[in-house]
Amino acid sequence: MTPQLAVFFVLAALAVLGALNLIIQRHPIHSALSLIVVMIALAGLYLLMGSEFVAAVQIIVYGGAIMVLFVFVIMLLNAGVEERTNISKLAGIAGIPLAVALLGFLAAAIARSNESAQAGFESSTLANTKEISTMLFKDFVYPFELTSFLILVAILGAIVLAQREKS
Amino acid sequence: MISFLNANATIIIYLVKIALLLFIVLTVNAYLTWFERKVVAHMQSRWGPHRVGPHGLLQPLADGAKFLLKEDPTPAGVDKFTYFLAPLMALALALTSIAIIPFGPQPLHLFGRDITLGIADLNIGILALFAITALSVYGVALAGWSSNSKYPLLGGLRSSAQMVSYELSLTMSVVGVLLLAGSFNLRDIINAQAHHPERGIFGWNVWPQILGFFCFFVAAVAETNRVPFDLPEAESELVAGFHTEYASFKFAMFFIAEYTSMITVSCLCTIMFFGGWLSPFPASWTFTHYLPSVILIPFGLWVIWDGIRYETIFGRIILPGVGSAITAMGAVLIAFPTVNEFIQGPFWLLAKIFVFLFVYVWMRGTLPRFRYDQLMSFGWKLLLPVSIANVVITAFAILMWGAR
Amino acid sequence: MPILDHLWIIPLLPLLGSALNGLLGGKWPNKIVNSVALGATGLSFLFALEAVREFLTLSPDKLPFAPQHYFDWIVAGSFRAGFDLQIDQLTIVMLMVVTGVGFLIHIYATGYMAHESGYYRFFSYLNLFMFFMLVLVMAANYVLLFVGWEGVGLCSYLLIGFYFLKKSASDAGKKAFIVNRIGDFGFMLGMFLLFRTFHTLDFTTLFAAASNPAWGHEAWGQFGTFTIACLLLFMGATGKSAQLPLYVWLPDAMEGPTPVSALIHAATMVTAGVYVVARSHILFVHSETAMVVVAVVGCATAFFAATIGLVQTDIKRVLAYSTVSQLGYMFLACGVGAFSAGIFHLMTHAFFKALLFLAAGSVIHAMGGEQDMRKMGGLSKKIKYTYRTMLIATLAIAGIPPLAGFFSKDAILLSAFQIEGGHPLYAIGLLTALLTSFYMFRLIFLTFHGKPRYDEHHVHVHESPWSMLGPLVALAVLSVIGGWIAAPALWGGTDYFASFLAPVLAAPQGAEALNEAAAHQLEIILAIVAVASALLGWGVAYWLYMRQPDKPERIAQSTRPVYNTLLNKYYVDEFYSALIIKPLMWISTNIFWKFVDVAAIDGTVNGIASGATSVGDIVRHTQSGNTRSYAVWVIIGALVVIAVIFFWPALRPVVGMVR
Amino acid sequence: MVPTSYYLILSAVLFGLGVVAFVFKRNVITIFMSIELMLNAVNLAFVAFSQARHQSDGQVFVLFVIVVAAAEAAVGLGIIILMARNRQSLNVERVDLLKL
Repeated sequence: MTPQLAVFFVLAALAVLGALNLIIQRHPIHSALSLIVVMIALAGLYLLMGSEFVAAVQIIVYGGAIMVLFVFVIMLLNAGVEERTNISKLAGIAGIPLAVALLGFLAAAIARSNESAQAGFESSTLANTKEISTMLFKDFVYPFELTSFLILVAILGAIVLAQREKS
Repeated sequence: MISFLNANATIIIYLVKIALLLFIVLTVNAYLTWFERKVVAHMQSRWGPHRVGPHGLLQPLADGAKFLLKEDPTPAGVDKFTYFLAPLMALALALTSIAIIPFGPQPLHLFGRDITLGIADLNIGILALFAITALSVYGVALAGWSSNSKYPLLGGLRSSAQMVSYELSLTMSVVGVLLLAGSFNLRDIINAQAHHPERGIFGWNVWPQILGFFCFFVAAVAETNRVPFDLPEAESELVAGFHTEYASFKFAMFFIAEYTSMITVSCLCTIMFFGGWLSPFPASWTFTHYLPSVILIPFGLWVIWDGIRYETIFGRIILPGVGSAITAMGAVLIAFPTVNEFIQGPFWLLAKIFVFLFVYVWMRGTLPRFRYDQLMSFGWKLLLPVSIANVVITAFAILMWGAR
Repeated sequence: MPILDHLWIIPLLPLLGSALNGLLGGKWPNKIVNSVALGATGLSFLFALEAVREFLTLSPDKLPFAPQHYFDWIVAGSFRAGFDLQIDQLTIVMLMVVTGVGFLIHIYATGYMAHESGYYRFFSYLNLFMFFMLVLVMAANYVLLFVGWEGVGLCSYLLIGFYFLKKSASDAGKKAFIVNRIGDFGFMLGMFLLFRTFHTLDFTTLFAAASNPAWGHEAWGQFGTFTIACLLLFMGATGKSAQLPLYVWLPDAMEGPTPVSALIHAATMVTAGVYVVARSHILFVHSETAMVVVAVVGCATAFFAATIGLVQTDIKRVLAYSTVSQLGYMFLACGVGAFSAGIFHLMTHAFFKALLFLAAGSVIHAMGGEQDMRKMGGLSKKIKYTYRTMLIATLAIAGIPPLAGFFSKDAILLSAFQIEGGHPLYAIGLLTALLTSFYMFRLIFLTFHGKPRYDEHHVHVHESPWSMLGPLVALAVLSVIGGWIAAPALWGGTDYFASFLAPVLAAPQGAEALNEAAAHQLEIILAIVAVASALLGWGVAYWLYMRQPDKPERIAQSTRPVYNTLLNKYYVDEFYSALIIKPLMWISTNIFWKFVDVAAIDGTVNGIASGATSVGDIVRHTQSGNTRSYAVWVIIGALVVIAVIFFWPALRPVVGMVR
Repeated sequence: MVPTSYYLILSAVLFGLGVVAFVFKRNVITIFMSIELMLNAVNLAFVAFSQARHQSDGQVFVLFVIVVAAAEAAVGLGIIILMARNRQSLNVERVDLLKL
């Protein structure tokens, strides 16, 4: 039980509990909070793995921007507790079992994966950020440009969608 | 006992450092309020607090006692969990962010161990700091939402919107500095400004990054919800904004959080743009090393003199004591050159931080508040473009003639 | 610039004229259309003359003149078909006939068509025809020749159906087109066979290879490759040149305007078959069977058509049948190996038959559109020029010396007589000559002599304008003197025409059979006999239709069945329709339309469509519009994918089987 | 020393929970959050692999995923606002016009 393993288990438990809480809670805000917990836990895991840049970005963008946006929208729409309608028979009956089956499939597929996955790894923090940045701006520059364009379009779309039509 | 200490010294040292830092920060917070009130008062040609203790020096203690002892009602229909979570989050995050600031160049040599000034020395320091500030939105937003009242809700909405929008330019404005330093680590950033020791003040980032500094400072002020960006708590329109429904100690938490983040921002400004602990004078001017004592001793003497002719007996007793203590400190610095050398860094750092805190207060005293739409359009239409332009220009300059 | 290096100009000019008239002519007044059409044709005629002059003054070492290669049209593997034009003596004759006669007929048409609507259309077609005809005669390989071949077919279709509002006209056009397709099918098969044998379709190389003696009996024998090829080519020729059994389209083609009948169905296009046979004579002469077939078919057609011509009452149909029979003469000539005689007859026939048609057109024009000879009569006073020119033409075709027809027909009969076993052919040819002169003079008498059988009040007979008479006169002159270049042969001189064509065509084989003197006196005798038969026919016609005009009725009464048979053209059309058309119609209606198309194809398509609809009706209910249900569907999909990945090792063989 | 498979299994579990939430929840915003949860799970797998193989491109992809998630959140929340505005409900089962 090395300290890393202990930290991992703590964070993993945090993440799973957060995810469960997201499902259990009936008010969007609480779901959002639990999701934030999950994200912070994941950030911790990234740190544990030694990819600190991704961890930071995870918190800054996900925690600081996206989730804030969610909370903001929830506050804006003043969303109440969600009502438990059961209109969709299919989802009511088949939904959960199917999801569980999916989960089982994934877990099994990983569990029986080859040994290389079973082995642990040394977290390589050295020059990680620099490496990522060079790769991002050399090998992946076109995808990068594309994503920035995507962002632009998304901003425009959001503005167009959310503005009240002038009458 | 000793063996136990040796066994897990690092942990103990960390604990001690944390405790010490917490104590210092909280005290500074307290006296920052006093300082603010005094300064603003003098700006408005008032006396400010002067009843409690000489020059009202004990006022912060009184306030603290009041916060602790007041009744703490929980409004009806609030969302309990969130209602309690919000102030905690705010305070915790604010205090955490301090932990990343390094306070001095060389470690303190004590008990045969090197004790670095500053708690966490991450090599993504600035990023971590931003991560924490990013999270600090929740404190405000959740507080506004959970107190189940319309003014707080509006305040929360405003503040979350404002913080998210200014966070962008905050981050962007720093990128220039990061490009110059080539690292996220705060120490590296400071050292990067010491490339040319002879330039002294002219080696600091503030000159090449004047735009960045402007953007950073404005955005930082907005992040901390201070005047002129204190819309979330605009008394005239929103009673007290997001913490309207909070009383006594929960309110105190928000309060402390705000002042702590003020300190953090000042530290950041100092480190990013004003060379952190670097002396403004060329390194060769060794005589400037006596500047701390040159400042301290006269100040102490002035305090003694002022104390002797103070109205109240209490003052006549306290002030001379404090004054002589300060004078003694100056004398010690002259007496022990090693200590003097060691004190240089922290001295300059603290001095600059003090200046920034003063600027904060100054703005509070002078500037009017923005209107909300002005705030938004300013943030999105001026600040963000300028900071991005700054990034582009810096990158271009570095590419052209490796401006390091 | 020497035209010989730019032969393409000659066909190109009519094409330009056609394009101009066809695309823009609709807006133009007739004058401009005239000038364009005539200009194009006349210019190409002049260029052709120039080309001929240059060719004749060509230094002997340049002969034979090499085909001009302009660009590759089709290149596929070893197959190459270029746009190559050639010019040699045979081509020259055709060129002169086509451009010259064509030009005259163009002039005539400007007068004849003056009051018709679609004027520009008519001339556009006419010029297009000229273009294709010139390509046909100047082509240096079978493929390009076939292009011209099909093109003239198209133009004849368009022009026969020129009055496309008249049902009979459009039907005639379709008939001509379809019947020609049959022949062209044979022609194409012939080309394929030739290519398969010689791996080329260029005339020079092909003929060079063909005349190589190495080819054994299996190639030239009764069912040898070349025999088959020749017969197939000849099949095409029968189609185009209206020989038995494919002649049926030509009489109906008279529905077209008269200038068309003159140009296409008398002078030029219908002779294309003869031209092809003469062009590929090297193949034919090597194959006995093919020659015999050609001779017999030609001879039979000549007689057959002549008999029909005896009783026809429509002036143009008489001429049509006479055209058929004259073409038969030409094939007879080719069949007996006297290609030069055939071409000679082709030329003279072009002159006088075109003249006949144009004169008939003038008559019709004068009668205001009346074509039935029984409603004419006594026109000779009213329209003198037409009468005289037509008389000249009649004398020419009847073979009265010294007019053109005499020499050519005489040459044919002579060579038919001279080949061994040729006497029956000769006999039939002679009889045909008699019949020819009979029905031609019958036509003359019925039309121009006797008392008028039309009521004078309605029909105002009037002479045609000079734009029509001019060509008549010119052609009349030609059909008088056209034959004289071959005249010296009669009194022992050389046949200039034959010797002119000699480089291209082998001299008649029969000539060597007997010695000179015998040949000469035999020729004299035969000529006398021929003239006698022609005069006899004339006499009979005179006796029947001038002396006692009621006689023909009675003869017809007495020999009713024969008469009817002739009048109904031996019921050939009915025979064809019963044998071929009706079954074809039945099959296409009941099997291809009702069963294959409606039942099978439409049924399948509609069935698929309705099936899709019904399936959609069932599946539609899965689309509830409820997002959660959709989410579940998505999950199911993901499950399937992951399951496939998960069980891949187990699935692999199954997939392998499927693949 | 944490085996890679642990991280992978954790990410699988998170993903599964995200799917469950996706099917189970009725509130549009929460459903949207569950999508984000799934994205996070995938990111975890990415980072784990990239660290295990000592190749950074996995983390680059994580950055891309985050960016796309941000864009998606912007647009999606705009849509949600519209929906709440027009139908006065955030319950997806009350919004069933997504059919013929």
